[in-house]
Amino acid sequence: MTQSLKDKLVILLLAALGTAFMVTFIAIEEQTEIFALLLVAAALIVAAAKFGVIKAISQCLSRNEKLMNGAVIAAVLVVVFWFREDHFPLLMIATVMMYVIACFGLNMQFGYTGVVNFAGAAFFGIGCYTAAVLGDTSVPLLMVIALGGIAAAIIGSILIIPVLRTRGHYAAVVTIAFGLLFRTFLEVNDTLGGPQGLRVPGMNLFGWDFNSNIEISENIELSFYMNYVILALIMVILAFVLMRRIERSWIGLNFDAVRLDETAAACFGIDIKRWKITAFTLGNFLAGTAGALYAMMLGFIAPSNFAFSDSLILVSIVLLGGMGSLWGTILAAGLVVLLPEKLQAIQEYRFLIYAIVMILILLFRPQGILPRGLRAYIPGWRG
Amino acid sequence: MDVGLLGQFVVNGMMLGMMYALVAVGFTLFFGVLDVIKFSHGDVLMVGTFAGFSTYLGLTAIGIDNAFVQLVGVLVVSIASMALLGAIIARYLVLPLKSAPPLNTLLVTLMLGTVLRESIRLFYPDGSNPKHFPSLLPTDAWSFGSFTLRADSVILLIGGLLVIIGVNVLINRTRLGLAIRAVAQDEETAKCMGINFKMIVLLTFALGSGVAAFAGVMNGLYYNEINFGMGLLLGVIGFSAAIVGGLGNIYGAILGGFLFAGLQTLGAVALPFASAYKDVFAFAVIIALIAWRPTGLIAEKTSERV
Amino acid sequence: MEQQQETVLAFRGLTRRFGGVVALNQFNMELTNRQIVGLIGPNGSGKTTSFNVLTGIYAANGGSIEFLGQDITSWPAQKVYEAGVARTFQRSRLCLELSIFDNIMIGNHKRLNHGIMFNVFQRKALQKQITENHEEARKLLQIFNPALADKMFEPVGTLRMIDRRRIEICRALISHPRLLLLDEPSAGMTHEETRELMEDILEVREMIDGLSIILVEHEMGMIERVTDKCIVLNFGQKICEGAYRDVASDKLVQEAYLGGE
Amino acid sequence: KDKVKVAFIGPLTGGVSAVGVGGRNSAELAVQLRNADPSAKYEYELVTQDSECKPNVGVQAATKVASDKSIIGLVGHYCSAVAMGAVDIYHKFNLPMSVWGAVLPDVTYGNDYKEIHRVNGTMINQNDVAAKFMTDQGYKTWVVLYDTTDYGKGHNKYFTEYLAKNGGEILADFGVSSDQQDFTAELTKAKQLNPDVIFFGGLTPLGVRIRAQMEKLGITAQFQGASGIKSDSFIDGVGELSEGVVSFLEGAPVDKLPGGQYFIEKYKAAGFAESEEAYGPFAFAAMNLILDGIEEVGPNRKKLTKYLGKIQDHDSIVGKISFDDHGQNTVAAITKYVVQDGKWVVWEDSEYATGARKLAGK
Amino acid sequence: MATASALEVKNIYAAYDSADVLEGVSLSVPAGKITCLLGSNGAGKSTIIRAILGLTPPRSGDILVDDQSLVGLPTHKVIAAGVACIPEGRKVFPKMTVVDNLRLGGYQENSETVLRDRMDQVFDIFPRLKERRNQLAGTMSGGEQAMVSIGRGLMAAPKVLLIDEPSLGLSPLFVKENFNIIQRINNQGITVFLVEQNVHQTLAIAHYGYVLSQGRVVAQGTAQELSENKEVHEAYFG
Ligand SMILES: Nc1ncnc2c1ncn2[C@@H]1O[C@H](COP(=O)(O)OP(=O)(O)OP(=O)(O)O)[C@@H](O)[C@H]1O
Ligand SMILES: Nc1ncnc2c1ncn2[C@@H]1O[C@H](COP(=O)(O)OP(=O)(O)OP(=O)(O)O)[C@@H](O)[C@H]1O
Ligand SMILES: [Mg+2]
Ligand SMILES: [Mg+2]
Repeated sequence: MTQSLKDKLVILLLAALGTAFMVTFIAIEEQTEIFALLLVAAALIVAAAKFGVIKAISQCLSRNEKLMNGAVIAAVLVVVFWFREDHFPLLMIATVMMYVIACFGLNMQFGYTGVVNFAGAAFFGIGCYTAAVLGDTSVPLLMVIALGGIAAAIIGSILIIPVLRTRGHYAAVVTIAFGLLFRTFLEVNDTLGGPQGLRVPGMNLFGWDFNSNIEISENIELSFYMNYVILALIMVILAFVLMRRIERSWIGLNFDAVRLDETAAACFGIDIKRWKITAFTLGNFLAGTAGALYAMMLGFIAPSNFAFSDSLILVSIVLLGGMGSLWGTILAAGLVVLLPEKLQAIQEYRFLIYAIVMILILLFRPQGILPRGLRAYIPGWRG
Repeated sequence: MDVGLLGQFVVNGMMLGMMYALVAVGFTLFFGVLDVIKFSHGDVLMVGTFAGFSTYLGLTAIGIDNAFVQLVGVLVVSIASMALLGAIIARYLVLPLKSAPPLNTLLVTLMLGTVLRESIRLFYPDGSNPKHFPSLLPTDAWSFGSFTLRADSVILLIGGLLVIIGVNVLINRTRLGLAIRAVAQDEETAKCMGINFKMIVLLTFALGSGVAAFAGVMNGLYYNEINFGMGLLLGVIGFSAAIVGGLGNIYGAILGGFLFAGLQTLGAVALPFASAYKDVFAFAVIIALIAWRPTGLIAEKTSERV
Repeated sequence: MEQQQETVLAFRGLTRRFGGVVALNQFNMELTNRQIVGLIGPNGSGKTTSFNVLTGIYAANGGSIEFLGQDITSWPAQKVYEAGVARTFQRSRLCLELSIFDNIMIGNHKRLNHGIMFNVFQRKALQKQITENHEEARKLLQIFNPALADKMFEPVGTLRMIDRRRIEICRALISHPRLLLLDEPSAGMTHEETRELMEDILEVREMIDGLSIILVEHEMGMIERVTDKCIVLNFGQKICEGAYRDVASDKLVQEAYLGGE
Repeated sequence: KDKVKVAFIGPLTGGVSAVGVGGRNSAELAVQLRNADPSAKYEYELVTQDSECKPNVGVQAATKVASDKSIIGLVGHYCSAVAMGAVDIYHKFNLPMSVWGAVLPDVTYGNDYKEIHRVNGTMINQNDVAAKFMTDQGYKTWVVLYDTTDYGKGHNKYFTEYLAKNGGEILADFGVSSDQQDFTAELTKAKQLNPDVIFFGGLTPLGVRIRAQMEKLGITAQFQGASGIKSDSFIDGVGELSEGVVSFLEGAPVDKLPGGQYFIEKYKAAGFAESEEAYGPFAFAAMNLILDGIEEVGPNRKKLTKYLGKIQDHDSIVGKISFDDHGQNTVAAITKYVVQDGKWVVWEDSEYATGARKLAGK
Repeated sequence: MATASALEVKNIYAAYDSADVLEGVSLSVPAGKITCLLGSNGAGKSTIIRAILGLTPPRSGDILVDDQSLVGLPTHKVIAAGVACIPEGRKVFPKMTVVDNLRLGGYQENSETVLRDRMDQVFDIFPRLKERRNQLAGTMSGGEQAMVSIGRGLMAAPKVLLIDEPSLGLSPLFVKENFNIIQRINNQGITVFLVEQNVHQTLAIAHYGYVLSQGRVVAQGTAQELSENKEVHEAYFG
């Protein structure tokens, strides 16, 4: 068997395995089963790492990036289709995707460029509120998603001066303060619904109402969340491509240089301000677009969704996945969004368990689940 | 506004500022020794307060009801147990992560904060409800017109001040302080100087956490109410205060703490439109201040060379 | 061959203070096309500071800097680089997490297209630019250490100190600067390695049009062999200037720097 | 017996989790008792979900419950903002439900959804009674503190409205954030205005802090709270200072009703670790209402909705329940409480009513 | 050798996570003498020092100071045994003043007066440090930092002083002075273990020397022998 054929088989097998895992994980409700599944998965991964399988697999994957991307998309589609009539799993899948987009934004900011942002939820929230405010106007709703991003980027520019001037912990405080300020402002000020929040009209594309179920035939009626899942998937793919292309370009290199050594970067002509602004704005834009679609899907938003703790959830996704690692972010988003949900049956104990699980992961995998590798400008190319 | 009222605001603001400053000092210490932000600090404070509270209940239960003895017992148990907790945190959560990206420590300690908070909420008897913390200090009060000065406030202020001065002397004037600062800058070289690295880190975390416990008990004595969520906001504000003041020196933490308290008081008192905006106001000023002095009001001395 | 005697760089009364310390005191110097100047002097005499002021990391407190006929005294670092000044650092400042290729490309900034449209949408053109630059970087590395040329996509953090220095020099050279500032490139190298490095640098000078070099070194063998002229600093002041042979025999220099026999 | 699923949603984690857990226990008790009843037609299974008091999480929980066709009825929501976000979903999926704690009027009156019901009263009724009662006691001037959540802001709005009707005067109002610790600045300003009463619209934790800090500043005004502070933990939290604090809660006093006594006994017997809190009885009553409906019309959402729509004068441990055409319980009697010797006592039974003790400033 | 060894390294193996660096190195550093270790870049010289200090504990083998085994001891215990080190690359504490840096050198000494005496001695050797006693060490020039680093090593008044490439980045005058200082230190009775690239000057002051290549000792002998050793000469002398 040739190497490439072998690779292809491996990838297909992995995709099938992954799909099966996702379907089971989402479908089962019994706590013991969930724990058993997670344990089995963890054991498999540890064993694979022990025997060098992981390394072989990752090499195989990096050789066949296109195929892998395709396989992942196909796997997601299979999972989505599997749950075509179940509203809740689809809602969760769509939620994961929107978190992924927002966290891509954060990755651009501190994974790539080192601009810390602890107000991710605020920028996500700006997108949500844009959708709420513009949803009833005649602005086309697809445009509203973009406008949500733009609003986040513009409001974020208030912070540009302090963000540019500060580093590290100092920058963290700027964004923490902004996040708190944003939420308090929404709560106190009644023009945007105050603490009671606002209704948000659903997505409607050229007369296609996203909020009604899709009737295929008499007996087959797909959940209306399918609409959102598909749109979110498209957005995730677009965001992924954008992130990848930026990373694998001179811009990504500039970002890294700014993050790692500002002085040296400046001595080689890299405009620190320009790239920090670019990353900060683009990151906020991504968070804003994700927020806008999220608000449309959820139909209702209130200030308490955009608290400091929500920003921290976004940050923890990025760290857990591995700073700057796109696949890591996707995995971590799935874990962080789904795990507390899957732990519902332990009710009031689930935050405790969740926090303990997070601590354990971080202790044993300090670089994140899937640390970012070296930049490969052109996949498979080694000069 | 009459003078008495002004005085009242000043004293209130000072109490609040002292509390913030004590928390901020803790952040400065941890940052000083390992360049890490320990975000569970506020929650350690909260646990310390609950430890003190339990001690009070225990002492009352065995029939000791002399307020002074109780106060000493509360302080000793609370500070000692939190010092131990701080050392444990350092040993098992912070040290293992010292070579990982700094944000990881932040995240781990944040999660630890959740664990502490949830543990109190779930496992402390009736932990999700606020508790009545006893007044163990003399409650004499002197009124001057609209100005009421209470003995307990004065004692707490002085106590807080003494603790801060003590920490400052410890850091800047003692051998231990020298070691703490050295460890902060370069672990390996500090070891080569004969410093017991682990011990210093554990001691620093114990110290910082002990200070937090003190602040927690002080909080309880002053407000007579404690609850499992009290540490969260105090932690965030203490952190902000430490940063605005300028990390790496204790004066910055004190300045930041009092500044923040001043802003909040000012916001509540003087904002003509609505006092509900006082936090918006305080945080906006914080952002502006950081934009103006990007390394804190008392700037860290730069030492980076090219 | 007719040598152009164009002035590349001129310091006029350059002064820089740090608190009470006068790191540069009325420093005057000139550098002409294709010249290699050795900047020497005791520790703390202001050599590195002069690089930092020149490259815009520190502002000058007085005096002016002229580069290729322009007054660049208060230019920011980026602009100085664009104008054609590249440097290495006394303490290596590579991005250890990045690959050798990435590090070298950071130095190539001004010759790359940083437009968002170009980088995100014109992938074909970008890939062409990448492969071309890769080839060039490879050639450059080949001169310094052929083994490195095969490790272009390995993180710099895994390399030996000496190779890191070489990469730093490549990073400075890749953009074809007009002026190269080398801050103690041979520190920590054996004699043999120092000699190799020197030869490599001379070889590169032949490749790049009109490249002038300022070399800060404490290794007098190297200074003697490669420099056209030497400038000696002491307490931020120039105490002597001329060919190495002359400078070395200067009494002041002997006393302050070389420590006579 | 066939198995039938019913659901409960409430805040089980976060700042108001005490009330949420109390509500959940009460709902669970209702299900347990029903299952123990041999004459019940079905065996019930309770599904519980945590809303964290956050709208987005609540909407997720609502979707999970509503889209699960095996769940026939729901008792849900203590936090109004969450309820506001979730009602659309119940309507969309035709899930009949009853609110057990949220007091914002808009939850029932802001829509025409026939699925939505509420056994407890709204903050309108409460403030109506409160304003009238307090002015009747002879108080003239107020300073209002409220937290800037929907709960606090709502109380501020309606209390102000009804106080104006009854001729009371508000000297100043202060919005405070729901996690604020220190109120000395606000209270110092209040002290200067020297009001007869300090009204607090918000929940127990803040209520405790404000009451305690009033003492520190030597404020002797009467303290009056909204339903949010009517809990034993308020008394535990402020200790002796709780004496004479008044509060108002929808529903007849539980222990006065025959069923209420029964509830309290059973709750104790069931051995829950947490107290039922102020709204536990409502959760219990709402769950019983749903279970009654299922017993009557069978496990069918549409039929249950219809059944609930017709509820009039239905006996429950919180008094008779009658829904108006918005599904709002109209018999929401408001009970006035005052703390006497470390206990919430119904005003009419208290020594304050007889004049043996006096409220502050009287 | 006639003299007793102050420091004995016996057949140590050491490795970083990726690669083996030391493969059976044995050295003996006679008391009261200067012993030097030569070798090209990356030969593993600094690793030996790290192994002695317990920073990179050896995988096997033994290290003895005054017949006390150091293997497995934490670094601060090694220092307590009378070893001090002037690390490669100076490693001054950048955010501390010169005085604080020096104090840290004498960290294990409790007596203030002793410390003050030692500091005066250091200031005698490096007047520049006295001038700049309150400057932050991080802002000093490379050479000035070297002075701080050496001074700091002296503050410990050790039995054995490990010095890793002290002349790196120093001016020729200062390099000479540096070697004089090392000799002076040695004359005070301190055993010196010196790692250097500067072969000529090193052998001029050392009593005994080792040459390390790729983690193995390839030559050893008195300074005299080494400078006459033809192979060593070819490989390492410029
Ligand atoms: N950022 C700074 N802050 C304070 N003083 C400084 C700073 N940078 C340099 N100095 C001082 O300026 C003087 C010149 O330093 P510089 O680094 O230029 O010396 P140098 O000639 O490069 O020495 P070396 O050969 O040791 O590297 C020194 O006394 C140094 O202490
Ligand atoms: N922390 C480390 N991790 C991995 N490898 C290392 C590490 N430090 C050193 N090495 C490798 O170990 C080998 C020996 O290094 P060492 O620093 O001991 O050499 P040296 O003889 O002191 O060289 P130099 O003259 O450059 O100081 C080198 O190949 C180096 O790349
Ligand atoms: Mg220099
Ligand atoms: Mg070395």
